[in-house]
Amino acid sequence: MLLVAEQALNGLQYGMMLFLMAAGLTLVFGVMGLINLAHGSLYMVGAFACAWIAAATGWFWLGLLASLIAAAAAGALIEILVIRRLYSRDHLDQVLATFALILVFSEGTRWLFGSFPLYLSLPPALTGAVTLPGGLQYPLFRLVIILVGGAVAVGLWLMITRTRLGIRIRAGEADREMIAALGVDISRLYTIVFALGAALAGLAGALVGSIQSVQVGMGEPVLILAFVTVVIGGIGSIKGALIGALLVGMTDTLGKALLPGVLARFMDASSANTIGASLASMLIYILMAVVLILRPQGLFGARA
Amino acid sequence: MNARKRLQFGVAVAALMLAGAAGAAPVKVGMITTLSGGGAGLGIDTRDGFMLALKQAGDAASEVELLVEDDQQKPDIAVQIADKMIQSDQVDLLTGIVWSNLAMAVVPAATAQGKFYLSTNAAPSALAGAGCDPKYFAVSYQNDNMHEAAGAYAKKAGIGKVFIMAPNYPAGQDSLTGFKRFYDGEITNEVYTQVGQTDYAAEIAQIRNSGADAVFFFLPGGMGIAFMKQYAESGVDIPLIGPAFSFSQDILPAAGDAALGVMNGANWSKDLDNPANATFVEGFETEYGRLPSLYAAQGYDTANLLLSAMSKADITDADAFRAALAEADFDSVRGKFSFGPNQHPIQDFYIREVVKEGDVLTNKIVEPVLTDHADAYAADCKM
Amino acid sequence: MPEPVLEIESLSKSFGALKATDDVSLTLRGGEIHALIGPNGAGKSTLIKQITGELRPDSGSIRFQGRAIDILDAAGRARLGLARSFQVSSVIPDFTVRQNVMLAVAGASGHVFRVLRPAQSDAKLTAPADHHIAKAGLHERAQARAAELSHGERRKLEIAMALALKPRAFLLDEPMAGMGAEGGGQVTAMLSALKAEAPILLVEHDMDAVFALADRISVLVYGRIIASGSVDEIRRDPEVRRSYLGDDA
Amino acid sequence: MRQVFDREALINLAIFAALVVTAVVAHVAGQGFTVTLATKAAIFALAGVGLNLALGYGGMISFGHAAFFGIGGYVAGILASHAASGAPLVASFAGTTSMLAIWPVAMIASGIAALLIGALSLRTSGVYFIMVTLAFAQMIFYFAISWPRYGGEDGLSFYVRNTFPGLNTFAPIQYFAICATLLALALILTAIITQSRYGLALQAVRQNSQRSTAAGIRPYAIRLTAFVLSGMITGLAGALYADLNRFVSPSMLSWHMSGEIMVFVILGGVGRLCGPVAGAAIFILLEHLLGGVSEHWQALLGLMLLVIVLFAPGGLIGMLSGRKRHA
Repeated sequence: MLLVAEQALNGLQYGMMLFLMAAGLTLVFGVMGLINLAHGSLYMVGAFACAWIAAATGWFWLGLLASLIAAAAAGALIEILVIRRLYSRDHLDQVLATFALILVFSEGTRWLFGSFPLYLSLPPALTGAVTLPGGLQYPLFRLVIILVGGAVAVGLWLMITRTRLGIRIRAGEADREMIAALGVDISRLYTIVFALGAALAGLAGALVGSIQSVQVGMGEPVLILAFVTVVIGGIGSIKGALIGALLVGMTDTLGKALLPGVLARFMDASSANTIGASLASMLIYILMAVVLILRPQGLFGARA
Repeated sequence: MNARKRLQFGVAVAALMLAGAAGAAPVKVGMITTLSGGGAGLGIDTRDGFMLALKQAGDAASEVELLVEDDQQKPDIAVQIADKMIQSDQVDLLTGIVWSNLAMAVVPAATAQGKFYLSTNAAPSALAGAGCDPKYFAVSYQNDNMHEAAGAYAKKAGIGKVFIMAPNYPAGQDSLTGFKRFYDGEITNEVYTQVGQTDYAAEIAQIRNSGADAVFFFLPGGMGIAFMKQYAESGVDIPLIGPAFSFSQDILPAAGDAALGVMNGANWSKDLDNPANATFVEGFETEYGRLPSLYAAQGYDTANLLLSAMSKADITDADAFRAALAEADFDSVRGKFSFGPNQHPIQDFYIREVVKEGDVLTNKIVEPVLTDHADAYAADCKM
Repeated sequence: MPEPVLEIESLSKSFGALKATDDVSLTLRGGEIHALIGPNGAGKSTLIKQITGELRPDSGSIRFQGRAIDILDAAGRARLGLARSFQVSSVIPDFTVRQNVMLAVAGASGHVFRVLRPAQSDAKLTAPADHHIAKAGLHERAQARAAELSHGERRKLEIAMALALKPRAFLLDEPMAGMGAEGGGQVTAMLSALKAEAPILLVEHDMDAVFALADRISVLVYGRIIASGSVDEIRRDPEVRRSYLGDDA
Repeated sequence: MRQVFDREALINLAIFAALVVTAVVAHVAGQGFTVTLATKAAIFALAGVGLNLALGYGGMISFGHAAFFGIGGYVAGILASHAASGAPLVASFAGTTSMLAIWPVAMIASGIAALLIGALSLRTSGVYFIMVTLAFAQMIFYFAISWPRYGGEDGLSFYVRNTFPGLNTFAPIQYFAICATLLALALILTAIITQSRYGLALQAVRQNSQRSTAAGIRPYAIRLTAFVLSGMITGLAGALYADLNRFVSPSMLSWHMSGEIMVFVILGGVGRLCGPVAGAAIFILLEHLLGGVSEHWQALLGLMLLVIVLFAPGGLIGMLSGRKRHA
């Protein structure tokens, strides 16, 4: 029972991490209609900035702040230099240009930091495990990620429903010409939205980098998962991104944990292990295909 | 290797060739290794170890012409580079591949075309048994060895129950098989993770609930770093055992204190007490300003093996050259070293512990666990 | 009285709580122009889409030339000769006029999976296409790209494409929309010519045109047909005047 | 649709001729490896020609064509490895090393995969289509990685190139001749298809699917047919690539491969007959040249791609032919 509870928490934590990535992607798509494959690179930028500053100053928290700033700055920079020219292009050009950006970011980072993984670890305040009600021991840091994800979800919701920026974002989703006609500086709005999404990706990179490894190319697997999340949830929907992220996180974690056991009832343990592991790694893609076949616009997608 | 470096090295080689004594025919060596992408660290160490041996040999290495190319850790690229080196550059001998899957793609085709291959690292079981070849030498180990050493240690230390885990791919499956070959206690769980997986929360939850006395895991590269960090945070304190790959010098700085105290099976350690090793470790630190890894050590040994064979035979006489290689008449940084009938090493294996020397994480030998150890496939090799 | 070409019986379609089409019955007889009018949001487009097969009705049935077509998809209905034009002028922009009409000829023939013979030299496509282009009065512009046509020319192209389908009935969705007074006159003349080919179900806002052209008129309000009859009957119908023409008298 | 001998057609001929001349000159000069590079370019071009049919002419942005490339490759690998080991594959059939037998099987297998993937994916459109094709490719990728029978992550080697009657396939120039011939056939086939009645319908559906329906055309069937044909051509390229390397691995199925095939098409010019040929050739040339300039050549490649997308949206052929693409 405790095991299932722990796995459910793991799924939740994984989902929250995916949400941080997916929120930026879905915002950028919803407001600007842009597919950004380079989102994973911003995640990597956040992780490297955090590791570098944390190593240089000895303060993890300063590193975390640096991850937000560096990713937002990198985001704003590529928005102004490259992305801005792509809004009016079709998805094909966007895919190619942002694919090219991945190459530039990855090799650029390798050039700056070398090929070896960087060291980044947690401050003492966040290390160790806490005992939850019911006697479950759980790593404190994973709880923190769940809380950060939840806070970002609430924050984004408040921002979009309560602030002027949010109103403009919603207006931008509805009708681009209209908000330009209302005198809103649309290109500044776009830069802000892009930098915001980038900052969230950078934050995710720094948080995850401190319990995984900080290395070139770390963003790519996460990028694909974030896209799966966004598409399942429905492109452009923050709510969809949250639900999709939790669904993907739970499916992946519980699938890995439970499938081999379930299969072991039908076959010998060794093949149950290998086949279970294979099936578990395909599971989220199967989930995505099923969702899209039943609901071609995703769970909360407004438009196809 | 970029053009500039290639040029510098070419000049160096040319200078050496002028200085060198005219004797045996020159040997053209093609090194295919990983110099870009996530696994670049391993290839760079392999290359640097190999080149250090050539440099230290001085005149004796004057007849070696070395070409280095980056395989990007992609098997198809490795095959194309091998084609190029064989067809256009007409190398005599290939070496340097880090990864088993790349080796499987390149080695059989290279030996079929009459080229020697000296493995600095990867040595898959398929090439050690029925697929062995007179022109193929593994200077490193056989893939299962490190896992066997870990299994032998677990048995020797009297550990009752072990949780074992590896990625779901052939090397991962071989790893768990290798461990079980020497460990006869209870296996609580046998878990296969996804290749490239970076989050191990689900597996750690299983470990917590397994009741095992130790965890054996094989997770190369970034996977191992991620696992160790998360394991250290999890509050689970079951001891970890692994093969040397996850604790080699390129990984440890990134894993940090999370790796402290982990036991790992290895064929080499920088504190192995023999003169060749002392020369190597000191030379490597002086030359490159960092501690050498296992890969560097194996690259270094491979170059020295090559030089020893060149001093005895001409590579154009393939049979004589093969015999010279098989003698393994060089001072290995691993101390005792010889080849078995399938041309894989017979060597000692140790258990190492990750320790801190000052601020630097490194490995320290605890005890030898297998002596004069060969591999499980030699009997299948009909040569 | 000529046989009905198109018979619609008790068609209903709801979107959630909204009844977009509410028990609509309607016929189109040979040789007539039957106009469908109604205020914005009355459900005219929804009704047309159910007839063409783009939307599935919740209940009711449609017969075309005496045959139930409920199970056919939009392309299948088009091949039977149910030719439609769109509210917003709709052609293949990067094709020439001739290619657009050839496409319709190919579609009507049902043999679109021929891959070996170049379409450009396939007389089975080019001959009918040239014929319909001439008939629509576009022969001088046959090699022009559709995207470069004027609005009126594009309307003509649509007509030519409709003709290419060997129409047994036309469904024309606001053919006058966006036309100037002069263009409107041209289309009025065109409609009279089309009527000779096949009967027309005409959805139109332009009341003058409707009253001038239509043989019969049906009035759609909130998804229901509130009146149906000759031009004079509709003009006089008090309910129509009240609910549609906004006449409180 | 264009006249037969306009400027773009000449450019197409020139591009193809340049590829062949490069290989022949390299052969005469004894540069075996350059011939191998040209062969690689021809094979990637063929994969791109396949994708171009779906993407360029049919408007279906598939981000999962590596699936077909990889399936074609695995068919070649599996048949050849069975032939080598003598282990029966189906009943008493123990594989084959004849290219003439391998190609049709590779095309049928990738065609069936394209039929299944296309039938489901074409229910969606836009970004969803891009992503769902990616998802299917990832599924197959992970399956290949974790399926131990044919090597899993390690891939599958078959050491000796398969055979073609009357030719020594191991000679680089002869294998190039085979690949270039198949590429030429695929280009001719594409030209014929796009000029045909069906091609007219396919391009109409891309531009205005509603209008096409009203003209009696079923977009779904038209698109699915193109998608299957496209998958088959890319699958054939996969079989050739497997033979080039005598090796297949899941990397042929990875999303990077899908991205690269897409890059060939876009680089050369979407919906241009020889676009993929120009794109693949330039890509391999850049890879080769930049690789000699710096270890960080991928960054340079990325920058060059960016410049091309931003400032030459019609691709290289668009730039050369000096006009926008029509139909």
